[in-house]
Amino acid sequence: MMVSSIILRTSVRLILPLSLLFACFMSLKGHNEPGGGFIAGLVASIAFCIYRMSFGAEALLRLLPVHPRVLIFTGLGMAAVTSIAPLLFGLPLLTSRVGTIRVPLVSEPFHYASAVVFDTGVLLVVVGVSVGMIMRLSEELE
Amino acid sequence: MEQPSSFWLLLAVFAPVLAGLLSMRIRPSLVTPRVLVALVGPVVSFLSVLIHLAGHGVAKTDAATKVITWIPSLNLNVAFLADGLGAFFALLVSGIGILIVLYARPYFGMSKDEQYRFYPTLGFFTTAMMGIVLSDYMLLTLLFWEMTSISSFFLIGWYRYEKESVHKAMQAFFTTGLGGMAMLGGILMFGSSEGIWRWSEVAHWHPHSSGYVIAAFCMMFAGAATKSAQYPWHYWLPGAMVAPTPVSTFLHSATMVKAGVFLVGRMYPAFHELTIWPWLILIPGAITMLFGAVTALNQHDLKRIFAYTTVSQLGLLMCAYGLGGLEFEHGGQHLMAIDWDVTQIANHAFYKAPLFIIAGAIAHVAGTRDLPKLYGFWRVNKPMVIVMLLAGYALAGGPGTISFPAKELFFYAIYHAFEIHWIFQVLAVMAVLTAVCNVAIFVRLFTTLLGLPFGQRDLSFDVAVQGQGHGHGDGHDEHHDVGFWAAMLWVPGAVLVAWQYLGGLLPNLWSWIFRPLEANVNYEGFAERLPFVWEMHWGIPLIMSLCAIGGGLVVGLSPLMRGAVGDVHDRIYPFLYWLCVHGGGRAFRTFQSGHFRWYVVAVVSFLILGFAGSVYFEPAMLDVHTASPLEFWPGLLLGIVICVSALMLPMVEKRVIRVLVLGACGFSVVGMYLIYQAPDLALTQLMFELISVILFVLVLRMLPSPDVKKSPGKVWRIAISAAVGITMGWMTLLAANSGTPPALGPFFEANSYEGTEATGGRGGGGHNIVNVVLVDFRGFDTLGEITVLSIAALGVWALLPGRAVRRLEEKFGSEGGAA
Amino acid sequence: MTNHWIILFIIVPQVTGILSVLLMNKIRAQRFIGTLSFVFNTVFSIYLLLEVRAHGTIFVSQMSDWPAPFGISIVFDGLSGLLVAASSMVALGCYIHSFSLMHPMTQRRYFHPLIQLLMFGVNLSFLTGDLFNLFVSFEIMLMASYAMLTLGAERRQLTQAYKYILLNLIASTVFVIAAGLVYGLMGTLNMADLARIVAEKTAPGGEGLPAGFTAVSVMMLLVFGLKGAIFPLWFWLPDTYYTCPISIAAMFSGMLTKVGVYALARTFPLIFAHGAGHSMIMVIFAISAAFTMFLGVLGAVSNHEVRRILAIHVISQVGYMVFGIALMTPIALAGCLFYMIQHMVVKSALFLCCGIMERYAGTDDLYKMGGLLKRDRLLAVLFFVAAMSLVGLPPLSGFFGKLVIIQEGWHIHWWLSVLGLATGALTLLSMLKIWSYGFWNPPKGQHVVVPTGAPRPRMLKSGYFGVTLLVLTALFLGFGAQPVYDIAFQAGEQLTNPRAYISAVLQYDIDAPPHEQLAAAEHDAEVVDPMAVVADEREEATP
Amino acid sequence: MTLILAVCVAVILAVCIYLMLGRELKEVAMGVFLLSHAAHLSIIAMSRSPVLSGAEGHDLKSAPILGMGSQPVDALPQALILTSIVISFAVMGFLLTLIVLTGRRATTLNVDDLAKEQLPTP
Repeated sequence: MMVSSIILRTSVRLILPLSLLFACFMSLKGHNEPGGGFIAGLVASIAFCIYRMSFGAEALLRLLPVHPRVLIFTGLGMAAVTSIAPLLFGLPLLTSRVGTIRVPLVSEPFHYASAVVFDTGVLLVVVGVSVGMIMRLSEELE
Repeated sequence: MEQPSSFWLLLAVFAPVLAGLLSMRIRPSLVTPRVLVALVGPVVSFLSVLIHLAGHGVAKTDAATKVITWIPSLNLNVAFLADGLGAFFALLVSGIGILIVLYARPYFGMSKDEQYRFYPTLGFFTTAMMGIVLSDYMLLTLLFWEMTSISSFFLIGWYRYEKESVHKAMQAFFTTGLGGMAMLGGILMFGSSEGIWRWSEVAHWHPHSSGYVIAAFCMMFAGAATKSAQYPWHYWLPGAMVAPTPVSTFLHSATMVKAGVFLVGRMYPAFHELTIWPWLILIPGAITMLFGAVTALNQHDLKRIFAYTTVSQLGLLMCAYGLGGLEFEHGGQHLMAIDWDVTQIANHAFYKAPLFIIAGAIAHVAGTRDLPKLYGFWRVNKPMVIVMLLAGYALAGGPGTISFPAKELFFYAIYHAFEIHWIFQVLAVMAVLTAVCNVAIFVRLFTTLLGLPFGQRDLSFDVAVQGQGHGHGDGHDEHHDVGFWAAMLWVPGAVLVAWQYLGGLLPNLWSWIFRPLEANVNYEGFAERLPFVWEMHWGIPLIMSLCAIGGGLVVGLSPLMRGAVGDVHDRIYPFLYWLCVHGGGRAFRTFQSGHFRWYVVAVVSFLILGFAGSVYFEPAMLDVHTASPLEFWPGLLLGIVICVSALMLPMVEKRVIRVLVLGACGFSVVGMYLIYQAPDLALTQLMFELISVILFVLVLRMLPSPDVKKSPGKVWRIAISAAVGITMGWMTLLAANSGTPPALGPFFEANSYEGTEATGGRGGGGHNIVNVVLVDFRGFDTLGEITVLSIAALGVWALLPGRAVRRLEEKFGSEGGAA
Repeated sequence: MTNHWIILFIIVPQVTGILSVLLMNKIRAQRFIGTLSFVFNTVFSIYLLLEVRAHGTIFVSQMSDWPAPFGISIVFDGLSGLLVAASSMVALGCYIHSFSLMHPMTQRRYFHPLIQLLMFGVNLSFLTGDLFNLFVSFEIMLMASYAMLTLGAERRQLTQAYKYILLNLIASTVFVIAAGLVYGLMGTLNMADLARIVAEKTAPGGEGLPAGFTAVSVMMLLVFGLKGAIFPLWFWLPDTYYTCPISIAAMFSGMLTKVGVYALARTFPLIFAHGAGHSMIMVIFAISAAFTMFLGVLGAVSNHEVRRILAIHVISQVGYMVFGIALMTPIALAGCLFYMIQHMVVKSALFLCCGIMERYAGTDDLYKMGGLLKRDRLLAVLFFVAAMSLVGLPPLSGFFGKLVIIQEGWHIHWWLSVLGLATGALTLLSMLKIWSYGFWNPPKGQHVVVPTGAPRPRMLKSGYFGVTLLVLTALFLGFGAQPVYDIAFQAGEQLTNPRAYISAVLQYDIDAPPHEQLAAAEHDAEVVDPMAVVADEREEATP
Repeated sequence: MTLILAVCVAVILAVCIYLMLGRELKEVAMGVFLLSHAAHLSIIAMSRSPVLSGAEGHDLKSAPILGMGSQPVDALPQALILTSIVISFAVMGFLLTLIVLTGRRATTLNVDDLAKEQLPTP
């Protein structure tokens, strides 16, 4: 499925980087305000979908030169690795606190970082899944 | 008293199967060594039992061997009980086992393949049988019981690539398996209600007629009855004649079918006081006895004749035990109407085994088992005919064999029972008629085999000419043995039949051997030893015997009842099978119709009915206080949009409008989330709504256009779906107004950014509580859900593989095209 | 320390699954790490089970290190442990079997990662101690099973799969709603916490359970019952299981229904079978057990395609398990547990045998088969042992499962015991049917040309290995029933008297009346409790 | 306000079941599309903020974000719904693909026609 129109194409060219930026923003602020990995991933994948519709599959392939499965499973791997890491310190899975010293100034940034990695994993998975599904289905249609 | 060790009995039980397996290790071409190795099994068993008995004597009923722990929490351990009954059976089984091993060798000739698998299977069966008779734990008995079913399945289905044989094997296994299940139930019920799991403990049990005990007893008897071919479950036994003759001999003389009799004997000391005992056992027993005898008389095939006499004799043995439940006064004493039960069993084994052995041998030599065709077989093979007639004489219960006093004892028991109820006179008549048939069978065998007048004769067939030299009726080898192995076709029969005359002519010797094994000898007249023929008390029983002999002579010589009739009960199993397959299949397919719509109806009906039931049990749930919906108008408005768009969905037809309607519903839900102070939800739902609509539009374009068929009835669809909706809506209302304080939410709020005392000052480090819950408090859920997402993507790709994979599949084929 | 490592049962398959996707084009590497993952799970679970047997330990790990009702708990006790061990074993057997019996092109369709992720879901379902997390794990498992059910995308798969998916979708929706309702009614989602609340409220003098609890129980019964294929919710099973590739069918029929039955066995004695509707729930269980057992076996007997017979048999045997739950005594639950694990192993073994039989005969239709014994003795032996275990002839494993359930049944629902025995006899008939038509009877079909004793095709080697592994396990479960029963009895005891479970998960001594460890948290909860405020408001508003 | 939600849940569920009882798999898919909304609306009702109970004149509760208001609503139901939304999206995607493929292989999406295939033979 491809919708071609000059206006759409031009606007999409503009919208894509903007919405990707917006997605990054959403994912970063998610811990304190509405947002987070899911929403960011969805925003990004909608942007990709629109791009796909206006420029076609090859263009998207040039933009995202990896198979979506790599995207998904890198994301899932990131989430898994972040969650497993505490096990090595004798803590339960997914524990976001690292180390045993409870100094707020040190532990807070550390913890924040681990959650971001997890959230980025989520983002990648969501992008990969939605882009992957829609790409495959529209490929079928053509 | 010190408990004897289990070692010798363990050896006795497992020696046959070990020897059998060992014989498989010998090279197929070495037949004689194979036989010798297989022979070791029953010989060791026999000797081990003897050694055990020599060391410890015949056990009292409550003196079991030491326990080898196996599964104590299920009351299943290994311990043995070599009391009179058990020890006798063990010796009988292993003794006849020895002879069968010897007999099988010439029977199968030099057929390597058959002997290769025969000895292990036979060993397995012998082990199972030894286990039944020696086990102390009831469940252990059951274990071996089922093993006999399994191994007899292999033996009966010996010619496994022939349909008939397979069918009969299945029939036998299913019938005895059915009984096995009943027996399992009985043992479990008895054990769990009385706390008794060992036969040796039963001796200390005080019988009482509670419902559980009676039900347990009935079920255990059902097990015994199917195994021992009691009417109407007898049909499997003649069917089992498709097996090779060594198997028939072993199964039907001493082992498999006697297992049921053995079980009744095991139960006798404990259960005979139940009032139900005599009636439950006597009625099928008596019918079986007479039916078997009459049918046997109307057969031509030797094996079928002996099969039905076996059925008859099993009925007689059951009757003997059934009568044992009766008490009567004699000379001021309370006596039980059972005597010398072990002798009764031994008697049958000692004439039935030779009969089968010779039947097989004749078939092997003459190529037929049809009695009319064997007219004058005397001229072909004299030793065989002699042994057969000697055994047949015992079958008829002729004086001079142990069979005669055994039958007399049975008549005595019936005679005494006259005192209790007149109905036993009917039993007496049935017993006499049975004896008449047995005598007649002997007369017919005698006249036919010797080629005398009045014998049955098939004029088209002269056994002396046609039968000699090529046996392909039953034996399967062209090559005939000579010398030692040829003699082995009939010598085992001679060895066994000798016991008949030993007992009949030297009753003192017999009594000396068997008296210690007889657990329950009550009648003082026969307490010490068996009588000689002339020592019998004159009276009704002897008259009965004379009637039987006279009647038998008349019937045997007369032209009556000389046909070969079928047995209507052979249809029972096919009918049951048909019932299960067709009736059961129909019942199942009523539910499993393949129609998705019906499945949905069933599932939601479950929900609706369950809800109705809950209302019945918990009327309080109909009582909900909620505020008016009019108070918050934006909510009301959104709610109306949601409801209306949902309701429109089934009504509109056009694709575009449908998508619009779906979108309207979704976006109103987004609004609802906003009202409910859930910005994260609203955002996420919005995005997913967008992507889903894209997906949906894509997919709708790919689907085939709908049929124009009418949709199914609307009224019931609306009724069912409305009921489901109301159920769930009501539950939502109820739970939302339950007033239970949530325990988790406040904790998340308190610890979202900074911890509290409860968490030791540890917090989630985020202001957005929902997100902190998602990645921290319940981050594990999130890990799961992104996994679901990933799997969904994999699933989509697996369903619709990319071009590269498809090219490969075209090249190498796919599952559908591969075999 | 070991406590936290129990999460490996879940993480190892997940990581293996991820790696398998990244190693997409290297089949051998995928097989290697996949096998390794299952072997690890099997060995590790057996190791932990020995610990459980010796000391009665309950391993608990709190995800993200938050205390029990707030975070998500993962619990490894006798019940979940035995199931994890059995399912890992079954997965191993089926996985190895698939190497040679699944078409290579089908394997390329993400079979290797999917099976790992399926095990992620299955193990998580067994181990999780949180109701909503149970929903998530069900979804993982279901999603993977949807994908595997349609793997290969043959026509017969596609025309049936929608039933499975849609019925499960209904159940999932009901589950989500019910989980929400539980939160609304009880205020918590942790199973141990729920059990504690239920025990407190139903104790003499307690305030009683909130209105509507029974209806929620019924909803849960629907959800778990549908997954476990009990009457009248089984419909998806006979229509779908026989369609998918045989190694997958073996795994599904071994494991997936057990997850539903496990959830019934876990949650109902602990939580849902209490309160006003107790008697109704128990009656539903009993009736359902009866129909499930008996109709299931009738369906199996009446078919003549091996796959269908085996698939429909799953239902019948689920009936025995539900029978055990319907009795709800410690011993019956132990029997149910034992029956579950042995059935997993045996049923999968039978399916795997069926796969090899099909290879020889070219069909699974019994009327077109015959004389397979001539073709392969080893296969016949393996099949016979597994079939007799299924029937429950002693001393094979099925016997010991049935034994206890029927024994307990006599004193509670005697008619169910009778039905159970009858079902056993009919099971025997159906297995004999396969045996006589398939292995005995005059030889027919493709294998006729193959002479007796010809060497087995080398390509089937791993198939035989898988079957043998499972049959040996089944034999062990039969002859070595005692150690397994030790654990099962512990688990049954624990389900009916959940003090130990609650104490272990919530990490306080339930017998000590004031919940000291939780005092602080509950204090906080009271301060911000919105409902208290609302309730006050309402009372003021409506005098 | 919970009453509105309850009615919405009831209506959506009823429509879904109605569509599932229909003849076309396509319609069934549309029903499924709505199904998750019902579940989510049912769960959100459990967060019980005062405005939703219709208590007039009471302070609105704020979104579950610290610093937005004095009394955030219960965050857990929202988290549950988020999880559930994602999952139902995944299932939906797969189901749609399956229906596409089924339609293609079986050339029909009529439930009755599909039922006729592969019925157990007596």
